[in-house]
Amino acid sequence: MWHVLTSDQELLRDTTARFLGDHVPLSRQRKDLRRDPAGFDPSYWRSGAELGWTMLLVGEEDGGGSVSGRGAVDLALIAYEFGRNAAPGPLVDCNVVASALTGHAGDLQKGVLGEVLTGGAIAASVLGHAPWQNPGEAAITIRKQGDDLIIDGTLRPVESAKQAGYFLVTGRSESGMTQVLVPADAAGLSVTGLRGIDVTRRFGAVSFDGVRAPASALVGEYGQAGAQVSRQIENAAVMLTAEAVGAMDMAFAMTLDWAFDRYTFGRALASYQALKHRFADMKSWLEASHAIADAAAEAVADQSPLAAEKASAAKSYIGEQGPELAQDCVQLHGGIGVTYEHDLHFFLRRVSLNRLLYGTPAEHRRLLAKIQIEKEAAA
Amino acid sequence: MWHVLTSDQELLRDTTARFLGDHVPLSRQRKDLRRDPAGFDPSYWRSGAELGWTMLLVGEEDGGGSVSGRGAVDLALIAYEFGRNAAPGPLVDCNVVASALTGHAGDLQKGVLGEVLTGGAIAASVLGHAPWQNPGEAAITIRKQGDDLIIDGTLRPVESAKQAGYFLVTGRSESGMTQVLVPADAAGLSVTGLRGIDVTRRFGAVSFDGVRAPASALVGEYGQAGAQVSRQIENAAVMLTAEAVGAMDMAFAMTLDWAFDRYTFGRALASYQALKHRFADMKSWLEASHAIADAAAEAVADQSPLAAEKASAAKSYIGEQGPELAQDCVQLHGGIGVTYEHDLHFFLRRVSLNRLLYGTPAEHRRLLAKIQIEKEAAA
Amino acid sequence: MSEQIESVETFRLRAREWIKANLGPIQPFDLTQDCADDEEELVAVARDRALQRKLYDGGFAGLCFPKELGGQGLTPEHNRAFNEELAGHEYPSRFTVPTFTPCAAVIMEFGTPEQKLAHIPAILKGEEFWAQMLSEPGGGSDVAGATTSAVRDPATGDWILNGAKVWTSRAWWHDWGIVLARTNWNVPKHQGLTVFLMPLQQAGVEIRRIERLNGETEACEEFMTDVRIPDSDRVGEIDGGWTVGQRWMFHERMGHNSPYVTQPVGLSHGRTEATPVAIARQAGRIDDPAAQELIGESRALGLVASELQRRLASGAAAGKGNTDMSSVARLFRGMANVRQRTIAFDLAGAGAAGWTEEESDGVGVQGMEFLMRQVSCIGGGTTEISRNVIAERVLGMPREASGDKGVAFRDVPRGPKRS
Amino acid sequence: MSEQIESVETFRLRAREWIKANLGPIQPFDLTQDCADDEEELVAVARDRALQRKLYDGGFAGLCFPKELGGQGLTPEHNRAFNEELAGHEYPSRFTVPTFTPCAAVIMEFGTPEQKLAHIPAILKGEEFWAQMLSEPGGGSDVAGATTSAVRDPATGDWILNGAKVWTSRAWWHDWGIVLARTNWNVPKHQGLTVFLMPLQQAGVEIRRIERLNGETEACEEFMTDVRIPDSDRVGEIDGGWTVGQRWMFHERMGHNSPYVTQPVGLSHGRTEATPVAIARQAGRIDDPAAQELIGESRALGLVASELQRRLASGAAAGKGNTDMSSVARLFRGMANVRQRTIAFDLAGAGAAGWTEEESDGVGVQGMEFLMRQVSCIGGGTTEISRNVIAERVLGMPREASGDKGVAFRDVPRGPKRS
Repeated sequence: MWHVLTSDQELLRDTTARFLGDHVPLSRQRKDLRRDPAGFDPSYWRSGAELGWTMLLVGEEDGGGSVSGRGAVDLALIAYEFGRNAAPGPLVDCNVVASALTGHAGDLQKGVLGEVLTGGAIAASVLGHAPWQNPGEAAITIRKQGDDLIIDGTLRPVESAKQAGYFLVTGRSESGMTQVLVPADAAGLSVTGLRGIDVTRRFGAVSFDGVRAPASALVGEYGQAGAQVSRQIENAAVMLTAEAVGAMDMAFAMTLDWAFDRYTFGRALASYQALKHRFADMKSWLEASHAIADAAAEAVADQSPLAAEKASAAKSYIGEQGPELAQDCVQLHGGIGVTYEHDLHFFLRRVSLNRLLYGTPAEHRRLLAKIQIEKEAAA
Repeated sequence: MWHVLTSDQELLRDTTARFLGDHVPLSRQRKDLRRDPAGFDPSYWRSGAELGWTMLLVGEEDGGGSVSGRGAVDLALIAYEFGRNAAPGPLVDCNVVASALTGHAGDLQKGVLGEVLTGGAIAASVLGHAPWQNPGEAAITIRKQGDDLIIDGTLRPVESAKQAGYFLVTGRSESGMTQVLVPADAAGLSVTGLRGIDVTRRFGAVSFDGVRAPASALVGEYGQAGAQVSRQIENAAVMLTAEAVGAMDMAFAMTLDWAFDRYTFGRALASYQALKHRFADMKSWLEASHAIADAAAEAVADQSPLAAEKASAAKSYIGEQGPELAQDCVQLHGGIGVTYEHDLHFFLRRVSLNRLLYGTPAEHRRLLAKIQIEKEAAA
Repeated sequence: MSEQIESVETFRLRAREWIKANLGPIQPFDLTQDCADDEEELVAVARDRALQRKLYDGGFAGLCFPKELGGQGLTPEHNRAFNEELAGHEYPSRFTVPTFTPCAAVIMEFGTPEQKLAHIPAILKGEEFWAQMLSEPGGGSDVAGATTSAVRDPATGDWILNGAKVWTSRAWWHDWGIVLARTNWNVPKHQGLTVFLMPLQQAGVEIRRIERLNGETEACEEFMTDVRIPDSDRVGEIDGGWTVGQRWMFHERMGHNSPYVTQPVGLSHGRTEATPVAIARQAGRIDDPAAQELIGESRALGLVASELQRRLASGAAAGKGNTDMSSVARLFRGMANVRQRTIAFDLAGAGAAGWTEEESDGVGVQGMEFLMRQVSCIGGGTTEISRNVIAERVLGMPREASGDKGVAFRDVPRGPKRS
Repeated sequence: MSEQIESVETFRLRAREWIKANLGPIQPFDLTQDCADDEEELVAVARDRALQRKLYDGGFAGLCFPKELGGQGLTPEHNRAFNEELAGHEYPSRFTVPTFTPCAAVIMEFGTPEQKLAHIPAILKGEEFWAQMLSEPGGGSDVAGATTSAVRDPATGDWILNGAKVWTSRAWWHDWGIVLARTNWNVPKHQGLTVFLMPLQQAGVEIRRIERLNGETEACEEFMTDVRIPDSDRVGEIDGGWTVGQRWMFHERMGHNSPYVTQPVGLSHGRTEATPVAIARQAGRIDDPAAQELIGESRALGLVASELQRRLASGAAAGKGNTDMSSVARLFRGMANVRQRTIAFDLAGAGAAGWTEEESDGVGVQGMEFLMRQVSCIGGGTTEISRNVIAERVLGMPREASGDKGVAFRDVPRGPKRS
């Protein structure tokens, strides 16, 4: 993360850090929260919303606002603390949906945005058609029937699917990518809970069987959602990579301590050159991850021409090196690294999960190639 | 290579090793051979043919024969020595063509085979359509016109293209993969010499502009050459990987010596744990490469059901790890490793080139996947 | 004792008949030893005791153990024939490792006549499950650096044991353990160790289950507080424990290949796993060339790994290379497994984030398998140790400096967090 | 000397006018310094001398060197403004590194008034090209382990130099060199070194070209035999060479960012290279998803590398981290380059095996680029050294034991193949 912050940003970050440390320490996650159906208390999420967790990508006219004028940067600071604490809660999805809804005139959209802003409701993104897919690969289709929209298909994983009150559904229509806002209790919509690799984050499979929504539930134009979906994915990439960097920092720090504290054959692990060189490699990955995560957040906040590329570079690089770093930390710990005797696994889970969400490294590399091919064709 | 050989095999191998050491030592390659248009003297190749270099895949009825009854295994022993000496000469292509021609009744085929067996002529394989390609990706097409065959297209790289008297051309016809034997002086055939990454092996681009051949020049049935091409590639993979293992052995051995001899900061390089661990990794790649190269040679010699898979496993694994090992050896040597002050680069060139010929690692992985997908569909 | 040994072929026929008449088909939990919960596991343990007793009563327990200790006094060839006949049949899988080897093997090699009589027949009758207690919390790869201490009570000659051991598989229902303990702190580390036999289910031994990140709890940690062990339960010389320990680890490496182990041939251990092809197909990526490259890479690694094993075996048979070459296989296997797990994870894509209760393999579980991937580079000696062995003992490179060579163990630096 | 310095903006306008009137457009050989053959290279060298003289005569040579030494006595800001105005124009590229920095910079910092007067004006007039002679054959990363010896002639006070240096870029046409030599073998290695100035083109210096595997011969090796150097050409204290050497290496690392260096901004060094997209297209693989993943990976690494540079610069500006953090960038850049070269090689496929004389980039040459790939992990300090620096100086891990600490240099183990 950044070497220099404004005092407002430091306040935002420190408040969240303190709050997470108080409410969802790893000791609590290890015991009760991991068995909690949602992974957190509703009051935790509402208090977080009061701290500003869901407002940073929302326009002031809608009741949102950032502390630095660069919402994605401020949000990255919060996500980083989520990573350091392996904290629960649908931070990514609620912000993605909030960013999609801000500026919309419709009553439904305004109402849901209001609930998400207060933390009173959870909204999840159902990315049934992604920019790295060919139309034929879309998991969800949306078509018109009279004035209504009909949604079909199944997607997994969807975060907090069992807890969500609303879904922002992205699907393929014959005119192109389309987004619709659907309440969780819509007829034909069903959710199956999943077991997952993170301890306190919950996922589900969401099925749409001829789910009907009015045209007023559209978010953006019918068939014209491509650009807004790309921006949502950029915002998600900023949060997911900032989280991952926080988790990598923690994993690395605890492994470095371990290397100094542990002695084998009468020498500290930290004195063995083969291990020293692996720490040096990890340090270079870690610094590089900080650098590209920060750059992505800035570019997305500023809507720079390189925003998509930097977001995809961050998502693919950190998606690859985050888990590699965490696995190296496991290796250096030995067997204890994959047990509940130690906290390392919380961070391994976080970076591994974040690698998968909103596009894997391979998928973001394909996106980068697409952009590069277009550029060089134009040049 | 094998831990145990018959005394006949040892004799074959040792004779070739001695011959190569006498005739094409690195000291000679470093000076005159690297500037020689062919990379070797015609007499060198004829003497090699007398030692048996081109006969091992040829049936006894055609004047060939092996020393152990397993021609591909015997040939692997020779190829291994080629690798250890970074020796010049079209060993792979002449044997591929010889294996394709043996057992054929046609006069042309018998004549060319005879010349290849004595080393009097060089024959090269022009793989204008490979099993890992879709038909649309074929570089060379072959079609019927009356009784004749018309060949079009360009392929590079082709080994010893400027020296070859004959080309075994593989192309796509509307009925499937087809092979035709064409003399180098055929009308419409042209060869452009290439500069290449190996010092003493020469390559060219071969172009066919409506080259006409009689039906009697077919090798195998028109449109039915798929299986024989696969077998030729398996044979090539055996030779190329055995060569690569020889080159890897040499690169590893000279780097290990270097590590014992060189002192930095008052200690032998060999005493630094970070380097020791890299040598251990290299040793594991080296042993694994020996193992799969040997297994591929045996399976191909025995026409075992796993021959294609083991050949592709060898080609892809060694194609990947051979250059990685050689590059690590360069790194451990420092700047001198990429100069003519040292012999390491001969082996780096050899493994890097062999990675590319007759299918890259990526291409052989796709072949392996194809086989695996078929197997699991059948199961 | 000069009686004639039954021929392998006669024995084989007799075994075949007995097995058909007495043993049912193999059960899934024979393969994985995984049970849904502790209750079910205790049922399986009881069934293994009964099965072992059945073998004993039928005259087929401990084929390579001597007759006077309840075994059959036969040869490894007889054992192999029996294992071949056992193929597809149920068997007492929980006795194989570590009870028969390394534990019974160590007692056979170093035990007193009284110790052998006390335990070998009991094991063969299915009455005693044995655990090996070698690793210690924080001990890492340095097994000989054990700090569990045994102090002699001058009054009785008994030993008083204090300390902790870890990674003991399923110790919570085992009966006995063999323990490596430190009896002399004033000599270098290899010279002050002693091995003891110890009942596990007693007041002074607290057994704690260790939960792995995937929810598995088979590994245990044992805390010993003033456990009294009579000198008659000492194995080998006082302070001669490293002599025992080295053979102990040899018997451990033998594992399921030990002649003491009775189990059907052709077992495929572990759960049946989804293949890369199946994962790619389920993820809808079977036609993607990038996915195909991953499938092919995984397949190639599998072929290379088994050919490497074959090469090392043939090298050993030909007297080429030294025994430390096995570290090459260990290193390769660890790294190849890590790569194969990662490939499966990549093939599964976003689907690896979660799975339903019903799915036991396929795309979903690749996430959890990925989280556990380093286990193949840690368990049974880390890949770091294998790299040291290869560099130093295979390639002959200089040994690492150590802080414990020739130093009285009490003076060996042990770092801020260890006593 | 209290005269007023010209404002940067006035200077900029004056420079702009002069450059337009006097300098032509930038030439390809300004960028790569590559010439078709030696003859052509000597023509380029003569042209650089003339260009440097033109700058001198125009009053624009050595902007940050003092006026009394032939420079302009201006500030780094003036130099930056001049470099900006120089964009797109020809310039004497062969003077930048190593002549201006580290060589002239070292003379400025440690030279006597006489040495400065003898050489700085000559350099600024284009009369002297300087080489740095630091590395030695077999010396590897241990620069302070130099064994080139300088022995004092008691009769004359001159020094007699014997030994060899290596990796000296294009030494064959350079005029002078600065040399690190050993003057005392009875003290630890850092305490017995001395730096000298030495004319390169003389009988006692044999210069040999080193051919790289790609045919390039810019690197040289110099063998010194009884080269006589007057004590007046000694730089810094006798046996104080490491003090000079450390600053020497600092000035070397500054490279093209040094205020002593005049060159147009916006230079893209090295040859123009085919992009991954261009290579994939030429290889017919642009629509292959696996090729696209490689293209994307290469692009991502490029973006990450430049953001890492930016982060480290901002960290340094904010006073976070120490100066050794630059090793993080060095390590990352080396590894990223290796990966990018390998990606290009993979995208090229079999076509990388050969190329025609006419092709200067594209698929064919990726083979040779691949063979040279480790250069990015060797040149300018190996990645192994950078890993040591990161571990020990950034992360504070224990230093490696060394065999030369506190030992008289003559007693330091140097192995079987070195004297």
